[in-house]
Amino acid sequence: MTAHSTAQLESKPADKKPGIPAKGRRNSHWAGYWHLLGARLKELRREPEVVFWIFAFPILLALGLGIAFRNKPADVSRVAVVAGTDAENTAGLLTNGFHAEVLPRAAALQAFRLGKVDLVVIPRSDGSLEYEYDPSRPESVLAKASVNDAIQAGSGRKDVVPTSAHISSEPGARYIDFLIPGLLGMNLMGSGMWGIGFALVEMRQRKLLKRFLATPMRRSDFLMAIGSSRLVLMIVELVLLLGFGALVFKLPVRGALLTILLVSTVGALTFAGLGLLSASRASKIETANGIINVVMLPMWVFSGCFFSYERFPAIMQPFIKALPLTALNDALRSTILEGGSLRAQGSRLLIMCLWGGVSFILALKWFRWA
Amino acid sequence: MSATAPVLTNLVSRGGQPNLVRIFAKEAKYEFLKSIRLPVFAVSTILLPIMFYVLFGLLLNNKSGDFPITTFLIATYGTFGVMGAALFGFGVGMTVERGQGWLELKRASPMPPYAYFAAKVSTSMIFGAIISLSLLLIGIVFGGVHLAAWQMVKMVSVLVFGCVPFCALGLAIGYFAKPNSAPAMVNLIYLPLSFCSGLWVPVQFLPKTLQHFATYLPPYHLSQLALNVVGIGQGGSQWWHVRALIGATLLFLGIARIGYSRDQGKLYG
Amino acid sequence: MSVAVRCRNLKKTYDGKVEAVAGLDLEIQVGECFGLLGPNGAGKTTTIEILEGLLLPTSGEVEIFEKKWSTHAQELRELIGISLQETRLGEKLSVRETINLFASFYQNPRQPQEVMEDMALTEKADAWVGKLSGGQKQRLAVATALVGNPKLLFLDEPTTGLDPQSRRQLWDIIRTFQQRGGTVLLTTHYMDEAEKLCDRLSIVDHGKIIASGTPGELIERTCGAQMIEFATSNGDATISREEWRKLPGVEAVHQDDGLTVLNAREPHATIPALLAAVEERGLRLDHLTTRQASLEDVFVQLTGRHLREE
Amino acid sequence: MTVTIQQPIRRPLRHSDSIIAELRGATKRYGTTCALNKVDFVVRRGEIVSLLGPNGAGKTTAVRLLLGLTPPTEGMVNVFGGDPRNPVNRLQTGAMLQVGRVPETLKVREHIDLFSSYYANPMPLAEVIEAAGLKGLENKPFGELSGGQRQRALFALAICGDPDLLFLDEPTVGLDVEARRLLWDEIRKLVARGKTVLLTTHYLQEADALANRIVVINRGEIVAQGSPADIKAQTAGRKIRCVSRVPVEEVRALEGVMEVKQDRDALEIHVSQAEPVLRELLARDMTVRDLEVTSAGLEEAFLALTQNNNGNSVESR
Repeated sequence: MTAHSTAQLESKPADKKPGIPAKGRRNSHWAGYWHLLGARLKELRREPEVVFWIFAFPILLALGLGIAFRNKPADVSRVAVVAGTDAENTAGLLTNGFHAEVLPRAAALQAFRLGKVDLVVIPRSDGSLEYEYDPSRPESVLAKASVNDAIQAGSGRKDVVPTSAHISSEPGARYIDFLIPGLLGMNLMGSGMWGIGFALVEMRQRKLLKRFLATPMRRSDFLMAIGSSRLVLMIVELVLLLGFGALVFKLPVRGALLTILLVSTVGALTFAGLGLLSASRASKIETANGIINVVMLPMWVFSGCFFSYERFPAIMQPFIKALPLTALNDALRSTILEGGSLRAQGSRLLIMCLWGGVSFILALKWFRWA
Repeated sequence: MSATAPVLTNLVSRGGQPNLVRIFAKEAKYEFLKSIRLPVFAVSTILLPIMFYVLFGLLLNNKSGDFPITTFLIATYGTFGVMGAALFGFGVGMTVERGQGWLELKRASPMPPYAYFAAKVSTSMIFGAIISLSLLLIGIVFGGVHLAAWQMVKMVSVLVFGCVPFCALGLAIGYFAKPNSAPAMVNLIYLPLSFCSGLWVPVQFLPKTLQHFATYLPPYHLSQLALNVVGIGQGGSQWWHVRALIGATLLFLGIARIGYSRDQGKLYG
Repeated sequence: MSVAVRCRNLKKTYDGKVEAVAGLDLEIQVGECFGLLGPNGAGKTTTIEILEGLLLPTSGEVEIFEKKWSTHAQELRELIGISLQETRLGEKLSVRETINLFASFYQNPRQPQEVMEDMALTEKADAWVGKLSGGQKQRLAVATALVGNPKLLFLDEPTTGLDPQSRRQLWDIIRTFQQRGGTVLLTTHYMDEAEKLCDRLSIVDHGKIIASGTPGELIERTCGAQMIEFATSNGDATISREEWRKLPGVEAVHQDDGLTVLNAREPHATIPALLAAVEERGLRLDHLTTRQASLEDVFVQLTGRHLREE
Repeated sequence: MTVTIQQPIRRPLRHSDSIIAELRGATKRYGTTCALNKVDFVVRRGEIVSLLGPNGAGKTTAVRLLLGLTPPTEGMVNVFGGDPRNPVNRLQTGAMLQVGRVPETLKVREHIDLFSSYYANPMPLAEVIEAAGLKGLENKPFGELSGGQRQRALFALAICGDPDLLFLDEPTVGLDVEARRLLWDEIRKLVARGKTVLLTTHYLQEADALANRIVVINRGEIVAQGSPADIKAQTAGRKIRCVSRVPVEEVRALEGVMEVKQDRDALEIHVSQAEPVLRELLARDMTVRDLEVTSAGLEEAFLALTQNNNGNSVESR
């Protein structure tokens, strides 16, 4: 690694200046920073858990979910037809692309309530049909429309405008395409919070921070080294996940690489700030663990890593959109999948910078070394 | 033991045996006190599921359709809570005690080893009971949940005894993780497992493939057992769920066993 | 000789209640090895951390090499090396990397290689810190203190938990540092160690210095020259401490594990009187030893034998 | 002046022949490293046995075997006539081990209550508290104890079951002088009541002050055992300490001198026989002062017995 070689360069005897004992060496202004960064990266590399959870786990998750969702057949709508006069007839029209069964009324409604069927078709005695559907469930709405089409067509409706349809499974619109930027965002959050929050509290618990404080080490060097180690790790995470997605799942990377890198950097630094804040006072790793969980869990659920947050009720949307992980995920999806420009991410970047900046300032204010 | 050894059995004279029941009771009592006094543990295992329930079940429930969401969520967040208590109690608690030599001191005492594990399991059960009863209470008072007495008893018992497979999973983690990485490791197993098993978002609302995937996960089976009590499960047979949970328990115990032997071979200072 | 450490009327109060340091004066000369002794909770660590610039005193003045922490912090940090109680260095770094890291903080550090040789750590240069034994870890902690080429070394209980070999190695290291002109401030619970290493020492209790001087002076002043230890049996008739105290030349009496211990300045006068007293009461003397008083005797005498709760 | 009528008194052994714990030909290997090699070792009723050795010599392994924490690779372990790996055979043993971290939220009294429940006839709580010097700390959580207090609390857990055999692994690490002496008193009191103690320590003064018998282990083998006096006698020679003008090199060249160290202004001379060297020294320098002649202490004996263990001792001059 680059920092490593620099660190070695530093340890060579530097040019001798008058007045400096021949034995000693003279450290340059940045020696402390480079050594701290080198040490941090070496420690990370030598921790097998870190390597697994930061690098291997998201890839395994992407692989698992990616394979699970690949080439899925077109959704088959599940329909219950309430037993009655025309029931068999109606069900007979729903053979192609539907899974229809004839059930007694009570059983059909129960199955619908439990989500086992998407739509209940109730044939009335006058020959008309009644659809029982749930507008808040997309598959239910879809089922109603397509069942209606199938029945109308089966009963002899002529379409005014001839149409044909074909199933799109183009890269860019599949679940895996949605998933990978989400995993990346989640990973950036997780490794930022754990990698910084947890590491700092551990160092405090070991009294290592106190030991450092007693040396002429500049505190800014220390914090910068911690921050830069995050960025180095971020680049590795980014390259690994995107590279993996592109190679294995043909994930289309439509945005400019520099834009994506910039968005990730802002994201990584935001969560570095939050991690620093979480770690600013805790003296035991158990406490840090609790704080980090409380911060991360809501975002895990709400910020749309695995499924779109649009599914949450409307009153929650402003709250969800204000979360830094939501902003990061949206910005990543927009730049990676749609090739969105950096300017288009303005408000999202602003949200992240606000979170990161405020927490960084508070962290510096509250941070306890000893 | 070799017969030539100067065996001094007569030295074992004073008193009889300690009272096993008392050991178990005390061990369990202090295990519980130990956990409940750790604010982080108590908050993240008890309050988190309750918070989720209040948020999703009560405040954000848009009452669409007549899906009995408040009842449904008691079962799933109950499972979520029980699982958390077991995973953290074993996975994190035991790793920390093991890594720092405390478990060694306990093993050097005459404590019957099973007392330690029994105490941890019963603590998980108590936490499970607290969580499921609180959820029920909140559900009944604020969420309009109507359940027959026998249903409540049955649901709470399912959840309380359902902690066993997760204790086994925690045990397995406990033997493999290092004290400092245990919390991260538990979280990274706990959260995806909860999500994929449909504990946060009802499993029927998940993508189809994920629904299929869920049937391989123990939390799914426990939540289904609890849901079946009130007749809103996905309809798999009780036995299938019970068998799956027993299978998972045995699998995790097997992994823990490997970890245990691996641990024994290690050199201590 | 110039002064390396000077503090006057140092006070530190925690949470406005607990007075850890209650008006402490110290003056350590350049080139000295100075010992700060005292029971647990006496305020030693707080004092040291104030001197190291890690804690702010509630009141009082601290000068290190005649400079103040408030104005010359960065400069002073270049001049001191410290080893804290129970610092656990990063376990996944090697010995060499750890020493290099600490060297990088100083403007004119010593060569890490040379420090490792001095600390007998060369063999372990590439071993991870987590794999070191207790003694090696402790030597590494001192190495990180020495690599900055300090003039003043603070060592807080550096030999706790070490085996005798490692303890001696550390003593030798401290002496070598002193021979090169360095100043050392040391705390320890092992009185033999303090007696061997320290030129001067202070005993601290309840945040105050209760005695200072060279080990020899302290022994002489507090305990007299000799300790006479004896035990008697067959004693329906026991002899009280007060009566022993009246024997010629006896300065103090205390009892320890069935033994009576007399501090005597003139044992040749005390012993015959002791034997006579024993005979007179019809007691039997089971055991009698005389020995030189040690620093441990001083310590026990001065700090009493009660446990204090922090 | 040194007058010695008798060796310091030590409690007489009561059942001198009753072995309550033993290792027989015990070997323990961890992978390729051999931590203990065919060790024979007994503990008799009423003894205080001190196990000494440098770090990594095998002390901890011996204790772990005797506590049943690990089985021997070869050989036999016997404690109170049984295998200590069965918890029932540990009903009469108590142990104080090095513990990095303790469950912090339980109070001292609760920990003692719990450990007491493992035993058939535990000591009353008040007695345990008294003996361990924990008065006033009963209701403090473990996490709030200082290092020394924690050490005392661990001692309380070891003795609370009123066990006959006590394992103490470096019991006084981090204790100050007073607390250390108090603990020594407690250990002596326990032995006076017929208890047996197996002690490991790095602090040789402690072994000297407490033990009836010392067993020195080095590199997995027992290199010496006997009373402290026996062990000291194993290293012949005496130590002369004085301030003299005679140069170190010259002293080193004297006959019978084994080693000379400059200890600040004084010389520390290790000799086989003190008198001839003294005579010679006085002949060369009339101003010799602060003269002190002592026989080698336990520390010297120990260092001699376990020499070259670290292989990289530091020269002092």
